[in-house]
Amino acid sequence: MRHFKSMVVLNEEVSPGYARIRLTAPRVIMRAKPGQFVMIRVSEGIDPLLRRPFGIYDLGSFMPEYPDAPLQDYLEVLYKVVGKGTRILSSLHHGDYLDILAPLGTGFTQGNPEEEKILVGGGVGLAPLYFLAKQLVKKSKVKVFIGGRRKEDILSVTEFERLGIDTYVATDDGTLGAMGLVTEVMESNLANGDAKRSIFACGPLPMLKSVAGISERWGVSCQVSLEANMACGVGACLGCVTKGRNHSEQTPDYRCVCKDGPVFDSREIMWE
Amino acid sequence: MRHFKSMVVLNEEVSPGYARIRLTAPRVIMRAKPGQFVMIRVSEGIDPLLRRPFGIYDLGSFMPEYPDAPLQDYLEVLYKVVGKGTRILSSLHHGDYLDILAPLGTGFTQGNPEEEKILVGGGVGLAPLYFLAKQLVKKSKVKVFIGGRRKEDILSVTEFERLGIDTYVATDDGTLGAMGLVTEVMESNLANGDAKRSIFACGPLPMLKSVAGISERWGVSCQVSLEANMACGVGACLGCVTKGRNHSEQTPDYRCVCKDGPVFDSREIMWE
Amino acid sequence: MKKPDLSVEIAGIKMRNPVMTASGTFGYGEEFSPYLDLDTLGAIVTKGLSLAPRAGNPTPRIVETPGGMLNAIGLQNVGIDAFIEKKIPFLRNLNTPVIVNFFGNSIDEYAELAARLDLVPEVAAMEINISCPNVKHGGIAFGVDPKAAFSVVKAVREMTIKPIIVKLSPNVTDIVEMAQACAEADADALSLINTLTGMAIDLDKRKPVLANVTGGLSGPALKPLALRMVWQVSRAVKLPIIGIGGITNAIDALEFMLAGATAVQIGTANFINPGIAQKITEDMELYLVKNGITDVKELVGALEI
Amino acid sequence: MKKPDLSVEIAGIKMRNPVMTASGTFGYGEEFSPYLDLDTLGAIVTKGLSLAPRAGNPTPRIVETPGGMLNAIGLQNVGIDAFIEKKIPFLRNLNTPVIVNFFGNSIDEYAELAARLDLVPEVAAMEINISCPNVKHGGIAFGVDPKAAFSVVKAVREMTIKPIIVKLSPNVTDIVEMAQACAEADADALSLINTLTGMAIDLDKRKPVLANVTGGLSGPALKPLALRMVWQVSRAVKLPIIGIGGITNAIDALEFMLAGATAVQIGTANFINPGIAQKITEDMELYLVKNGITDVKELVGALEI
Ligand SMILES: Cc1cc2nc3c(=O)[nH]c(=O)nc-3n(C[C@H](O)[C@H](O)[C@H](O)COP(=O)(O)OP(=O)(O)OC[C@H]3O[C@@H](n4cnc5c(N)ncnc54)[C@H](O)[C@@H]3O)c2cc1C
Ligand SMILES: Cc1cc2nc3c(=O)[nH]c(=O)nc-3n(C[C@H](O)[C@H](O)[C@H](O)COP(=O)(O)OP(=O)(O)OC[C@H]3O[C@@H](n4cnc5c(N)ncnc54)[C@H](O)[C@@H]3O)c2cc1C
Ligand SMILES: Cc1cc2nc3c(=O)[nH]c(=O)nc-3n(C[C@H](O)[C@H](O)[C@H](O)COP(=O)(O)O)c2cc1C
Ligand SMILES: Cc1cc2nc3c(=O)[nH]c(=O)nc-3n(C[C@H](O)[C@H](O)[C@H](O)COP(=O)(O)O)c2cc1C
Ligand code: FES
Ligand code: FES
Repeated sequence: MRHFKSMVVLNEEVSPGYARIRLTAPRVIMRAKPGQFVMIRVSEGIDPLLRRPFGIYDLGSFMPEYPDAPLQDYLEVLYKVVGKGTRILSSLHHGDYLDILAPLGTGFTQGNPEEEKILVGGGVGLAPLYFLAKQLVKKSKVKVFIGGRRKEDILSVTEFERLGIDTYVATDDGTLGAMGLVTEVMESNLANGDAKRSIFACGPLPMLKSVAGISERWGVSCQVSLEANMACGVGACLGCVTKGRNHSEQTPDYRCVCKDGPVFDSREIMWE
Repeated sequence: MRHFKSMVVLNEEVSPGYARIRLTAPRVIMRAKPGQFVMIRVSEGIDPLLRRPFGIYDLGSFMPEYPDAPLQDYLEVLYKVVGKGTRILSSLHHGDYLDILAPLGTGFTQGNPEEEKILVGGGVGLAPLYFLAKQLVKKSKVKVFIGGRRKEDILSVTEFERLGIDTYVATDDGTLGAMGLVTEVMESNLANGDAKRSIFACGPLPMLKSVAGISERWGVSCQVSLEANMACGVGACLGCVTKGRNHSEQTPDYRCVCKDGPVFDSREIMWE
Repeated sequence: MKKPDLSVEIAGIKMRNPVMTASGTFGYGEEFSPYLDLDTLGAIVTKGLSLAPRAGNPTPRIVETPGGMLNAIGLQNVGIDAFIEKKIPFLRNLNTPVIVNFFGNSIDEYAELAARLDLVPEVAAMEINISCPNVKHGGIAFGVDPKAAFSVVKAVREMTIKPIIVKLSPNVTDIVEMAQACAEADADALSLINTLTGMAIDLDKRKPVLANVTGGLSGPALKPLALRMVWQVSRAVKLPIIGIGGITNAIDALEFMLAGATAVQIGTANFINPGIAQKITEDMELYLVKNGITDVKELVGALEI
Repeated sequence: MKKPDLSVEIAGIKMRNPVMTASGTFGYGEEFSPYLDLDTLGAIVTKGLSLAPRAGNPTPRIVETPGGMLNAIGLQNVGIDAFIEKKIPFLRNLNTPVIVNFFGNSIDEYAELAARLDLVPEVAAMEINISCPNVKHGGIAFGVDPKAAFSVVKAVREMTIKPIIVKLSPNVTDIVEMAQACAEADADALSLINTLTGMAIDLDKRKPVLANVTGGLSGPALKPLALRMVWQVSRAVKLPIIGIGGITNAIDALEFMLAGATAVQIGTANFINPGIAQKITEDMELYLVKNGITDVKELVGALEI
């Protein structure tokens, strides 16, 4: 958990309405785990007031353009422009500065390398899965299932393929890959195999819920990365909580998405 | 009074902490009078919330860089960076857009061309006087007295000299021109002549008050351009009022700086 | 698709759409005519009027605050005689209902103003300001005490058959109680909220920024408070409500309608964009078209809890 | 120049500077230790505590608003047993006074909490939350009724010799009356303000954004209201005051001190910059140096009207 000023190195559209931003980061960022996230303050003033959370999409280092410079580490965020904060983000250029907290939260547990790793992402939920995939492929067989509404919402296919990962795509309108829900594609794929597997999912809540159900049915362990409205990102405001499996009014079991998550074992969550 | 989107054409520092911004404007801006002002919205969001008022420093036209383009008119503002709004203004570049109301308020009355015109400005108060001087020199003898705290606060001397105007400078610390108050320099100059004259002043309130006193003593007509906290700029909020000469609780005589001014005959104002 | 119906009616005042301009932020209409077509608005509410002309407060009178502004204009106005003589002629030519906002220093003054305005045909309705927090005698006592509010409204009611809108102050523990008192006194509608009393300080000078020390907070900062109060009142009181507070766009306006407002007033936003009131009417229409809503009245109070 | 004296004392609590962190926005301190040195702060106020653990409200619990945010956490907390067992050990090692904010559903609960906290040596003082607007039984009735406030404070007073700070709600017509009631009940200090009740709506969904419908407004938007209330109370009541509401920098903090606060609490700003509380202490010192002020206490109530 570090608080630092970061310089924008590049910021480019990757698909209509989606962009990837590369941000300088202190050396220690290299210890960040897939699934951890960052909180970005997009304005120095009060509009917008709060930081915005984003998963880590990638980490790396580059050689600055001046002589004898040490390698500079960076992190990347893949984001979708949905409102004021992401609109401001999308207007930034090389050389602009941002204020960042990172890395926050828990990451994915990578588990036994023998297992086949099934990654399922919807839209911008792909972001942390790409970072995860880069690490997993070193030791495991990995498959990724990418879903979205239209073909514009399908991100990073090339990047996953470049990692040598089997990539399955589904869109609601059939403009890319199979027509239908990515969870259906994934489930039929699960049916055609019997390796020991585990699932890693990130995306909209209904998708995660469906993935949790599938993993339950097939008895496959499953981690999900949740989203929530966040104020602090550090476990202090209790704004981002989600109900744990055993939650009740009498014996409250709320977990902070920011601190106890954003990644949870799907069986730990109360799916409503 | 027009409400328009404007493009920044240039924005350059003219002295430490002072800059000049050139903004495209509709044709009708050419009818603006010296002393009129503009209200600029520096942010699309709510930070800062209100527009910021600035005098018109110059008007002109330029030839766009594409073929067969019609001349594009512009207005210029000379501004001092004092807070949030002017800081944002100073960060803008060629091609950025601003939302503008202009021209607002009354301008200077130029009066009889036979009179010698005495311009007195403090700091950024020079801005409307330069626009005024450009018009006055066509028909009248013009002198300008420029005051400021240090030499960095003395603006536009070259511009005035280029118009062929006698330019007198005074700084509080003597780093440029005479050491002392510009009003003193002006008064001793008044003493050395007996032409029919009229005074045009813009700057901080104490300076204007002093100029008003001098003009009273010498029986010279005097117009002052006032500042006030403004919200609307169009005479609706009554936030910017100043007391007229005959003001009393029983017979209120408040004038709107934005609509009845910002230029007033110095005898019309109650100087407190 | 057919154009959606934007018209609303409040206490017999027929408006072409729900977008009104708020008292004190739109002058007497005229000031804004270079920037929009006044005949596209739902209604215009004029600057708070008193019997005699009022000087208002010393300056500075306004200061910007985070997401808002404080004003301590002190209800400066031309007085009813000058209003009728100098402002009505312009307003007469409009095709938009004119609502006159006024205040008195006593119940008698309120009653007298109402009696005089009752005779002015150009006045479509009266909006009683019982809430301005700026001036010691500007009605603050009436605005925070249900009994006093009841008495004022009752007195005005006896003087006029025109619709009476009572404008409520947010500076109270229980806005519903205030609303109920006005309803009992036979008000025709309620408008809320007026400004919230606040203060700004100049650290270096060690002085309040406003000459009046305190002022009324308006603008977007206030919106959550205003929405809450509109929602509370709309559930408790049957009168039509006009929602006010920090509205800067059509989305804000429609949110107030969901919360229970039949119409809205635009205040501080007029300063930021003098053409905003008309733009809000246009964007509101676009929203309805896009969402297949044929009548804006469907949205009034349609919040699902 | 000698370093200026930043220390202040409130009801016997000696603080190295006037900058405290506000309840509910700073967890139990620990969460922020990666971002600042907790031993540079004036004091830490912990998350509102109740006798039994509390689940709090359903989600969404927070939403951003113009210049502020609404929260409806619903006073989720671990309860006093877990607090003493799990949180005190960390706090014990700090060199900074720990003030425990708490609330009850009844006067008896308040009294019982006070009695138990009285026995915890690590607790430097108690801050009684009589003002949280989120939960029906979270104290709202106490926070807006002077008689009820008097009773609660009195009951707590009988249970403890530790300093009692009463935290006031801004959702009232007359904050001075509330402050006076607390003073009469022998409170040692007052902190103000808590959040202002507001609401946000999701137009497309036609639903309130917060599951709880309403929430408490905090952040810069609130600052003018908070400053006004601090100023009003400081002129009317002799107790030391802790100013809270929208403070994001040292200038804001010093403005509250001019208005009459002996110390301040930083709330929402901790979310925007987790190191802000320490930075405010540093910038405050710089301001004093730059302006030749040797003791920050000179500024308390030094507003010139
Ligand atoms: C742990 C976590 C990781 C995330 N990772 C990514 C990522 O890698 N890439 C990405 O594009 N987005 C990610 N998000 C979502 C991202 O935070 C929101 O899209 C962003 O905050 C919207 O900000 P805005 O100002 O543009 O939109 P706003 O104007 O604030 O809101 C626009 C819309 O976005 C929704 N929204 C606002 N804030 C949040 C929030 N904190 N979480 C979820 N939705 C919100 C609003 O409900 C609204 O519908 C993540 C969220 C969380 C909690
Ligand atoms: C008719 C008129 C013409 C003006 N012409 C010019 C000009 O040509 N060039 C120029 O640099 N400035 C001019 N000003 C002043 C200019 O409007 C302010 O400097 C500017 O609004 C400050 O904005 P800010 O956000 O940077 O500062 P803020 O953060 O708002 O405030 C910083 C300081 O500026 C003062 N200030 C804020 N608003 C105003 C205001 N509306 N009027 C005066 N002072 C204010 C504040 O009191 C504070 O001390 C003019 C003002 C008026 C009323
Ligand atoms: C400068 C100014 C002057 C105002 N004058 C009046 C007034 O005379 N009478 C009145 O009832 N309300 C007055 N108000 C309050 C507004 O009509 C409105 O209720 C308030 O500003 C909240 O709305 P907003 O946030 O959209 O501005 C005034 C507000 C401002 C900002
Ligand atoms: C998320 C959140 C939780 C809060 N929880 C509490 C609480 O438990 N007890 C309390 O007295 N105040 C609580 N408050 C109120 C703050 O302590 C503070 O009074 C208020 O936020 C105003 O200050 P600010 O504008 O600096 O945030 C909470 C505020 C927020 C934003
Ligand atoms: S965002 Fe504050 S606790 Fe999670
Ligand atoms: S700024 Fe509104 S009346 Fe002049």
